Amino acid sequence: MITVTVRFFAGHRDIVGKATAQYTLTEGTTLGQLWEQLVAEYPRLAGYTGRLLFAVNQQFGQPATVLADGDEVAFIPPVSGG
Amino acid sequence: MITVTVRFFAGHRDIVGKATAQYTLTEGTTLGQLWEQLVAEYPRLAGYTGRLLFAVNQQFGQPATVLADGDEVAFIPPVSGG
Amino acid sequence: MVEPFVITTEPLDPAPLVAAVQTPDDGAVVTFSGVVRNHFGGRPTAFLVYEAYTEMAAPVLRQIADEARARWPIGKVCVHHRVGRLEIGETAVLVVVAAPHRDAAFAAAAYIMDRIKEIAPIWKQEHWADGAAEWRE
Amino acid sequence: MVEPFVITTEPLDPAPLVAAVQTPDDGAVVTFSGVVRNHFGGRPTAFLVYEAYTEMAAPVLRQIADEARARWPIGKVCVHHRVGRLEIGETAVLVVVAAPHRDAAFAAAAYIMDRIKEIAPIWKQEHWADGAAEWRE
Repeated sequence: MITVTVRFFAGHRDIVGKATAQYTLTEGTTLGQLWEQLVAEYPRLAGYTGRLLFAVNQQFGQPATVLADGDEVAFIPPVSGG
Repeated sequence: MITVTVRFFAGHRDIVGKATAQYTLTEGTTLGQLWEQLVAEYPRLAGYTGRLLFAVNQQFGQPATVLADGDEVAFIPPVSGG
Repeated sequence: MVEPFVITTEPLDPAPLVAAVQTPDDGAVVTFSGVVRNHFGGRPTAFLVYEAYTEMAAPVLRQIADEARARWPIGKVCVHHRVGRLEIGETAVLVVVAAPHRDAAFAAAAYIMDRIKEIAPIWKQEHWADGAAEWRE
Repeated sequence: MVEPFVITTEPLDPAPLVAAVQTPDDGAVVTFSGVVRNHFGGRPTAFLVYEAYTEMAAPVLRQIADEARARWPIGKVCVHHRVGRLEIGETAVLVVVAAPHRDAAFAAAAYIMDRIKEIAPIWKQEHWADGAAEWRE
């Protein structure tokens, strides 16, 4: 098993009600699979599916990116800086 | 007869050797005709023919613009501001 | 010494950034200031709150500048983005690009702003004059 | 009170111009600074001397800003051009454009610079490092 930290921002943090959470996952879990798990836990996140950027350890990732123990994960809702 | 003031800038002033000059002209003289007169007086101006902007009283004019008594004329060599 | 890529809660001032990007090779400096407007889509705004994934956003700003540098011959770049509560008229972002020639400086600055709005992990919460609030997407 | 269209022998500072163009409707301010480079076409420059037909140049700058306003939805514009002797690294021209949206501000600022170089009665005398001097055309 691996443990990752997920950070929540903006609208996601409002839905989840916290800024970070730790998840223990089976080895080989991908970013996309972790997102599906979060949507199951917080159905209001479902509207963000397909509109996300993915990050692992502050670098952009892909849904197929395989997670490793200790990773910091972020699912980035549509950005609106500038 | 009319009298106009011609102002010389940049390379023109270097050729003519002065910043302003007064010219007494027959009525109906155009900007283009005055320029030809200047080229006759200062042959080194000839290289600017076709590369000029024309101004009368600080407004852009055309070679066909007819001059009036008291006008301030400028033949504007290629600009290079900015 | 000005850090080139910064997320900060402090008010933004372009002067030190402009000074930081200039070199004797550069004839052009383009500065973009993104300023908080008093309305959006016709609805009056009271103020904005910006939030960033700071540890990631600053490196992403650097990545975006590198993308611009791969496309146009430009010199130094600074991008500073403010977070926290911003009032109408305050500056949310500064993009400063030096280049030998102005076309590259304009193009790069515009590109950097486009990319910030596409991928920089920064979010804006609109606080409407009627008291409602929402994250802009 | 900042005059919007100015020919001056004084050093240029963008800060008061940026402040002068901002209104609560404008989300974007683009500032272009034209800076004296240390070379032109590979030949080292010592300094530049700018000259203007001042009584005409300031109104032409206003005309150019009006042309830009007819093409893009922009707010206030300031254009200040310095004349006299300028050293390497000094600012020769400042174009500052406010607009509700950044695309118009970038396009208008670039257009204004293009037009200044086409029609504004301002001239630049290059003083080369080897002592020669010539008007740039």
